[in-house]
Amino acid sequence: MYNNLWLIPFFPLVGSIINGLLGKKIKNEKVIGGLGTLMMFFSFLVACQNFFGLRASEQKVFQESIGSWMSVGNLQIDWGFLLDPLSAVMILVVTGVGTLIHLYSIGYMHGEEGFYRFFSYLNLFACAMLFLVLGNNALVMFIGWEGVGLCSYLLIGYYFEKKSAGDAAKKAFVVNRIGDFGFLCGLLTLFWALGSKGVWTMNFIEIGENAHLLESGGVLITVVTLCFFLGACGKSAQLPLYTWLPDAMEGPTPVSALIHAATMVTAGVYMIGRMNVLFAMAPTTMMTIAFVGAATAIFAASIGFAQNDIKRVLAYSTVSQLGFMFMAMGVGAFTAGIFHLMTHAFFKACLFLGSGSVIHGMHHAYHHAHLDDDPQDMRNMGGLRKFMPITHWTYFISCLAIAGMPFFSGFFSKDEILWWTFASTRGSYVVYGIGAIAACMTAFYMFRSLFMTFYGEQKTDARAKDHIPESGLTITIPLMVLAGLATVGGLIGIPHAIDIFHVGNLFHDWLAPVFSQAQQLNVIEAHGSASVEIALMILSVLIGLAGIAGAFMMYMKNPEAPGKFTAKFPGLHKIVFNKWYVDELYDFLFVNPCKRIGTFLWRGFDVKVVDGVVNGVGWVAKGIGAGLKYTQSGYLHNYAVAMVVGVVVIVGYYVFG
Amino acid sequence: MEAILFYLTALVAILAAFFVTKCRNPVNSALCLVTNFLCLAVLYVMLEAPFMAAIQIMVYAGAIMVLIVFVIMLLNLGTATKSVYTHGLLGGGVLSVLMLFLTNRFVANGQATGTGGEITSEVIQSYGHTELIGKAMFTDFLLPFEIASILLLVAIIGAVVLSKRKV
Amino acid sequence: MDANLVQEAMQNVNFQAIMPSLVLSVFGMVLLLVSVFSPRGKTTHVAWLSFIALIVTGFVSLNGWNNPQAGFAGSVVLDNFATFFSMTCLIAAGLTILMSDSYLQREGYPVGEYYPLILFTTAGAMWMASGTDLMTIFLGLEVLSVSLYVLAGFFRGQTRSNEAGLKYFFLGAFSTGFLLYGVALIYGVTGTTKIDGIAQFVQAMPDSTSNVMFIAGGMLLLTGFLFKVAAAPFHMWTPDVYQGAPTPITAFMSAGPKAAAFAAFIRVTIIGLESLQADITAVFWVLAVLTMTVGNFIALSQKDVKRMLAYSSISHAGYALVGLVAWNEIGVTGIMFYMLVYTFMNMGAFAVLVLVGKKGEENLTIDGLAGMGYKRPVLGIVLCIFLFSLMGMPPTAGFAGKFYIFAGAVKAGYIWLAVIGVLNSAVSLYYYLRVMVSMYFKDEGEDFAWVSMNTATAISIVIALAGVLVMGVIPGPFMEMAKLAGF
Amino acid sequence: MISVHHYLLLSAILFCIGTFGVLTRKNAIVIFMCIEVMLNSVNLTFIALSRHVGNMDGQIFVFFVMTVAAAEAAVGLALMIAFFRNRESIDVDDFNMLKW
Amino acid sequence: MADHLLSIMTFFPLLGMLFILFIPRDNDGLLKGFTLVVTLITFVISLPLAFNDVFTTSGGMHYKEFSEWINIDGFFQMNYNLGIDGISLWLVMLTTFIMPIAVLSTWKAVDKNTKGFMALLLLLETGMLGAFVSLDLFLFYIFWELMLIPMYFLIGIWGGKNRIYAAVKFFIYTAVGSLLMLVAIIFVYYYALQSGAPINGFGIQEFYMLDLPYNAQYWLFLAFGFSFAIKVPMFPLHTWLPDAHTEAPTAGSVILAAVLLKMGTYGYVRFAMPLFPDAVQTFIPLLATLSVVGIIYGSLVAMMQEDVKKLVAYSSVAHLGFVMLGIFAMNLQGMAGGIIQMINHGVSTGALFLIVGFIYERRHTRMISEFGGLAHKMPIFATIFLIITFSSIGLPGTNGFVGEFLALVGAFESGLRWYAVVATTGVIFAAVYMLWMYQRVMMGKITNPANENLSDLSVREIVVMMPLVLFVFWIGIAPNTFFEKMNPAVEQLLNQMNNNKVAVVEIQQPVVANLLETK
Repeated sequence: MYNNLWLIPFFPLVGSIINGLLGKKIKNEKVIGGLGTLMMFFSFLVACQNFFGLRASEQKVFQESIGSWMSVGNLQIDWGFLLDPLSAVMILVVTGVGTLIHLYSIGYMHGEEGFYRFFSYLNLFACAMLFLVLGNNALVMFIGWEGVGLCSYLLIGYYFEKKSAGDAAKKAFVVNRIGDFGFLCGLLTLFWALGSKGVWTMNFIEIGENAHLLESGGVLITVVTLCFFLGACGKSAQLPLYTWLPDAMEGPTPVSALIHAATMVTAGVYMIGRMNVLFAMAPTTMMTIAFVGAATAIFAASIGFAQNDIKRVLAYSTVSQLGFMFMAMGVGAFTAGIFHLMTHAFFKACLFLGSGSVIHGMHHAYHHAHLDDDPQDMRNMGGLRKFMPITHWTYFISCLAIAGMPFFSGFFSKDEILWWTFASTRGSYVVYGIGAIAACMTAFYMFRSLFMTFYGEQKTDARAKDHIPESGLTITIPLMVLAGLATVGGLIGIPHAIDIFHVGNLFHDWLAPVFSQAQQLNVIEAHGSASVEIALMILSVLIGLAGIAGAFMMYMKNPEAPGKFTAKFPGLHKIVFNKWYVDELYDFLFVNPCKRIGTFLWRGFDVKVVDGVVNGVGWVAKGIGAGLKYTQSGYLHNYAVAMVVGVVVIVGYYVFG
Repeated sequence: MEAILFYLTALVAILAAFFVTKCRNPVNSALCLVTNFLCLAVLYVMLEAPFMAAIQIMVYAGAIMVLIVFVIMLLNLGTATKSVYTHGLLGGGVLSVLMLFLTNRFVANGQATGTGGEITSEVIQSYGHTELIGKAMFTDFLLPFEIASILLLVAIIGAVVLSKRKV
Repeated sequence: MDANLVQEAMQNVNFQAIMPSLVLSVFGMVLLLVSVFSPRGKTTHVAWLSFIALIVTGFVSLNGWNNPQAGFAGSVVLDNFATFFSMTCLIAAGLTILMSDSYLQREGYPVGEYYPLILFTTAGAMWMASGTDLMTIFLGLEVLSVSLYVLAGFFRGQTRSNEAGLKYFFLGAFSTGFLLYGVALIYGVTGTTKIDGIAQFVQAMPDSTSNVMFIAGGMLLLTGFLFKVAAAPFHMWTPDVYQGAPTPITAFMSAGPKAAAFAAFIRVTIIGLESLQADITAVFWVLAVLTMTVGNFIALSQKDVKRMLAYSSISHAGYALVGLVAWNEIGVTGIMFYMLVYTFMNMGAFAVLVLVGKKGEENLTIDGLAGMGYKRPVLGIVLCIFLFSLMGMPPTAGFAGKFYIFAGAVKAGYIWLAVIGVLNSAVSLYYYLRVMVSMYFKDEGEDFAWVSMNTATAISIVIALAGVLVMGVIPGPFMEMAKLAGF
Repeated sequence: MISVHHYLLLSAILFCIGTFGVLTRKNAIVIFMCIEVMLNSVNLTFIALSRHVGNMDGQIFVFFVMTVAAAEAAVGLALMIAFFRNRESIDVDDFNMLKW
Repeated sequence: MADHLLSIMTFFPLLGMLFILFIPRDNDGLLKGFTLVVTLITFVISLPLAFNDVFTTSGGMHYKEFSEWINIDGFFQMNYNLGIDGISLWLVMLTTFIMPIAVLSTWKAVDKNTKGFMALLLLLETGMLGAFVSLDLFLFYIFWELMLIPMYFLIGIWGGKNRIYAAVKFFIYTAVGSLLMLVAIIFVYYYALQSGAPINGFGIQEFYMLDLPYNAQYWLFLAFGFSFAIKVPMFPLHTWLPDAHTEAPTAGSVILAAVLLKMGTYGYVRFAMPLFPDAVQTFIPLLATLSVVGIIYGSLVAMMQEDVKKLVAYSSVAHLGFVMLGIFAMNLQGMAGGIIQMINHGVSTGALFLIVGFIYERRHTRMISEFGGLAHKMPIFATIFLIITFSSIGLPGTNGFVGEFLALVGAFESGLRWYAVVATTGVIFAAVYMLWMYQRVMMGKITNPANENLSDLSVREIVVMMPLVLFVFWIGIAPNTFFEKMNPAVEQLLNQMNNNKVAVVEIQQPVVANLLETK
């Protein structure tokens, strides 16, 4: 029944290969884009089929292997896929959102020189992401893990002639690699640790079944999980490895939507969910995750305050939201984390696509007016809702969702997270507090972006002003679908406290087979009364409203306020505007020293010391030779003297010795 | 008597040898060398080797020295214009003294143990030294003798080849 | 004198035992006459005749293989050992003669006596190899040396040649003094100059090994041989003489006489002075190291190819000494094999140099070979092969030779000596490579005054090349031969 | 009584004097003469030992040493003449073209 | 035929070389074509090896050939002793596979003295193949040294500006090590001979069974290890490599990277480690440290290079660090990983050198600063370059990952955990320097007008690259093809090493005197 799992990544792969190899010849954008989208759609269909199959089935874990990958002694790695509730959700999100974004891209990328290349990469990305999600062992996951990194690299660097794009692509990959370093270390340690207990495996299910062999809360498991968490940090842009994500906005907007909002960046969360058994066993790690998540959430949000590039605001928002997810994972709210992952995929993809639509329009206008301004700068926008109503509305809905306004999807997921941070056995009020503030800040800067873009007076250059069109159908359809999902998507996870209609928390129930065991074994649960939960919900809605109100006050009512504010705290603004100088700090701490060390090792050590020794030996030998040759003075006497000395020494040694 | 003769001859031999190394004029050196050869001839006689003494005088003092003196004259080598010694005088001297210690040491401390041959004074006297030499040379040492002839031939060719003026 | 004396004398005579050298000497004398009666400046026929003489001698010599002959009251023996070295010397002489004719013509010394001298030298070398009496060895050595003095100074109009001859002569005569002194002392201690007589005496009187006169005599005797094989510190004549002497003679000196000297050396040390093994190996250990090191290091800084090869030949003497230090069967046969190999490779290299040299030989510098590999590709490759062989790179004969020698040393437990030896050959790589660098890697320099290729030299090169390659790829039979010839 | 050691000692002294000459003199012919002194001292050793030992081998050796000396004299002097013709000198310090 | 397959394969190129000597020197096309045909035929000859299932079932030596070569009674015996097992199999295949590619790469690059070039290439191939299939130490040594000579000339004659220095350095560096090994080889032989162990010439299989005392092993391993470490090259003996690589012509670099460097690692696997199993234990910490240092060091230095080729050369130092780390893990995963990584390095780095060669042919410079934006003009090239770059970085799904991962798995399983952790940082650095280089060369705008008119890869060049790209993915996705034939041999080797250990040896400082007392 589930033996068609492999088809899910296979379709995009085929699309990628066909487009990659033949795209240049095909040239026809409709064919190329259509093929890419269709492949995603097929894959979505298969995913759906599997999802519903799983739903209907009693058994919740299915594995499928299509062959052995590596078989060396006790290391046996299969090309294996795993279907369980968690991966089922993920494949739906990936293929569903993926399909929409493919569709969107047809319109958005219209006329690009590397159109075929883009679709090839995008399909390849989907393929890799599906590998990541579906892999039944850590290594297949890792193939996807690195594969999405590769595609992210390719797509960020899509406009490769732009230096900033190249830099960003490289940065993304390298920072991801730092995470991968952690992932590998964790994986290898785990493999060895389990192996030394007699179980040589990298299969997730087997890991889960045998995790009890390791000492719960022990050093080993803590190290392993911390290593994995480092991997997650890299991929999901958590502190301190988040810096690549904002830069990644150099890629085309659909890429930002798909990869850097909806799917790839959530891989870390997914991975923690996948290995929840291990993480549950390591409280220290969990706490670390929660705090890192919280810190990231508030930190990124603070930067989001001061950004003027619409995509960058969204990028920092993504970082911040990912922080929420990690917070959730850290306090043991695995379901909530995954839930937020999913809702986030909806509204953030929608936001990004909306911003893409705006940029597309602005670009069009500037192009029309032969201007060279930055189409992404919000300071040049304003009042766009007149020109792009659909975009505006979808954007608006998504903003509500992200701000956690009641009954939008974000509301359910975020509140569940906050509730868990507050009430979980692994939770902490500090984390809750930070989370709450971050939620407020989120509402503020999201609405700031909304107001700056769509409301107020239009600040666009006069020549371009009136040439901003609403985008075409391929763009607006995905927007609308996603906005719809952002609106209603949360309803599958209605918290118990407000479950008036007793539909139950569908999402929670669905994922229960994956997480409940770990949670029960390690006593991770949120305990508290429904009234407290409801109180907290109201509080968080109020917090969100406060954020919105703040944004309204500063950017609608009182447009001079931000200017005044910055004038009052120039230092603070500068720091925030420059993203806390983290990039510079990293340059100072890591990049430059590495370069310096590299240069030193090369020019100093390699050339001077090692080669110096080598050449020195040669030089000394030659020098000795050049010196010794003067013993060969050409004078007969010296030769005779040498002989006599030889005789005297040799004979003397025996005669006197 | 024998001792006095020995010491006297030895002294002269040593002095002559020393003056060979000392004389400014090569001709003088040559004459000293001849003196040295003659002293050795005396010693050969004392050692009951009259035939060797004879050829010492004939071959060495006669033939070789004449050749040397002839060449000195031919090349018209007068007294050396500068120093007769090279810059290595001191080193050479020291080395020679060391050599002297060395040689004295092994000559004095060593034993010439290979005694017991059949040629005693009586045999020499009864048989004759020349005869003995002749016998040895044409029985046991026939091959070296023949080789010596080749050696002389080679030397002659060499001398001719090297001193011809034109090809 | 009475008849029985004559009879006694004739009993000792065994012409079989000296047949090869006898044949060679007779040929030498005949050729002397031929050259005397030849028109002035015509020497080609003498050259070919002497080559034929060598071939005939070679066959005669081979006749003695596995057919040991002694004679002349134990002053000579024609055993395999002697035959092996004789063959080596004959090969060296043959190659020399082949490369000489055109060379002499070019240099303007077409003198017929040159060839008989080489034959006599070879005969001298054979006596050294087959002599079992120090007297025979000494006279053989002198025949060899005196001829070589002449040959080294053969270009009497060239100061360089004169100087080479004179230096060789003086130092040779000087070392002869030490050698003789050593012989005299040994004679005093043992009462004989026969090699096996010495050994027997010491066996009968083991005290002799602590008799300073005997030790001193032995050491002095060895210094004479060390001089001939150019071991440090008795090596200093080598570079000057090699550089100044006519190139074919240099080639010859580096191979034939050295082999002969080693032959006598081995016979004297291994048989005659066996009782002094401990002392001798200790000395030779040091000398071997010193010799290789001095040779290799000074060679690094040489510009003149001939001089560089002279230093390299010193270092090769050092390697050969390693075999003597080992003082075992492998070491000794190693030396024998190495000498044979060295004859081919070194003479081959010199043969190429003979071809590429300019008249007057003023500067056959390494830089002067620039671009030679392109102008004369075949010669270039051939020279490279010889150089690789000298380096000891497989699959050339040089490698097999070195392997043999170091195997002897390792087997005898002289591991550090072997290590020093191989490190030395690593040093040597540099200067051999420099020649190749010049030949191939540099742009063509000044023009060569090319001697047109001539058959004789070509033959010599081909023979040497064949030797180097055949003995490199299938060294077995040759090693086997050397082993049969060893003690 | 004069023993063989006296002779040996004498010849050793002569040998060293000869060596001294070789090591220090400039004139090639004188050096050659010094070598002859050395050879002669060896001859004396031989003959003394020959008497001491009691066989003729040593004396025969001396005979050949003389032969060799003669041969060397011929060749050596010829070489010197050849050199002199080119350089007008037989100072060994002038043998200095070949070095290093 | 099958009985002498290895001989035929090994000496076929030599035969070709002899034929080449009779081809007129100015007929470039014929020379190149002929060489290509010869190398292709050699490849075809070697193919039956790869398809023979005997390797999957048995880890021993197959296709054995034996005949006495030199036998001096009582002195020594050398045999012509060939054989191949799962370890050498793939290295042999790599060699025969890479040679036609190398030849093809010379099509335009070599225009002077083609005859010599081709002859040397073929000579080199014989040397390499011989070294991989020799089962006699002496024979191995001969082939080992034989490789030096053609490489020396390839670098020296057809190399870049600084070629003389590079060639001489290469030659002397490697020769120094191998000469010490020679002494060690002789010692092992005589030790075996004197101990009365049953030996068969210098046959390694018999030597494996020797019970060498620890003292001797210590020194012998030093000698062997030093020689191989130079060839690998391990830090800090690596400095010949950048020079040699940079100066060598493309084909030379390719072969150097793909095959010659493997001689060192192969030497460890085949000789140094199984022959001296106890000494290895002592040296593992040192060697593992050096490997790890090599990884980091090579990466850091590679990062700052201004010359593409030098960068690739330094990256080799890093890659081979992984190989060494894997090997020294001394377990199946590590060894197999190390060996597959050898192949990977051959494929990827070989390909990188080809790539460098392509741009060098077009622009006659290799300075990174001269390039930029090439992806515009050369999209196919950019794609292939990218694939190879990621293979070199070790992206999962490509070959590089499989090797590195297994090596690390092995290291983690053995006692080298901490080394492995440090080594893993190498994956970060690899990304840094490779991507930075790729960015500077291929991405951005074309700033240098000289790059405006570059042409994309020609059909020949694509043909050259395709097999390599194929193997990048083949090894990456289905490495079992290789493992199934390699593992039995590795297992056997490991068993042998374990069995042959002298129980538990107290690690003691070896005394020189003791060694010499074997006399």
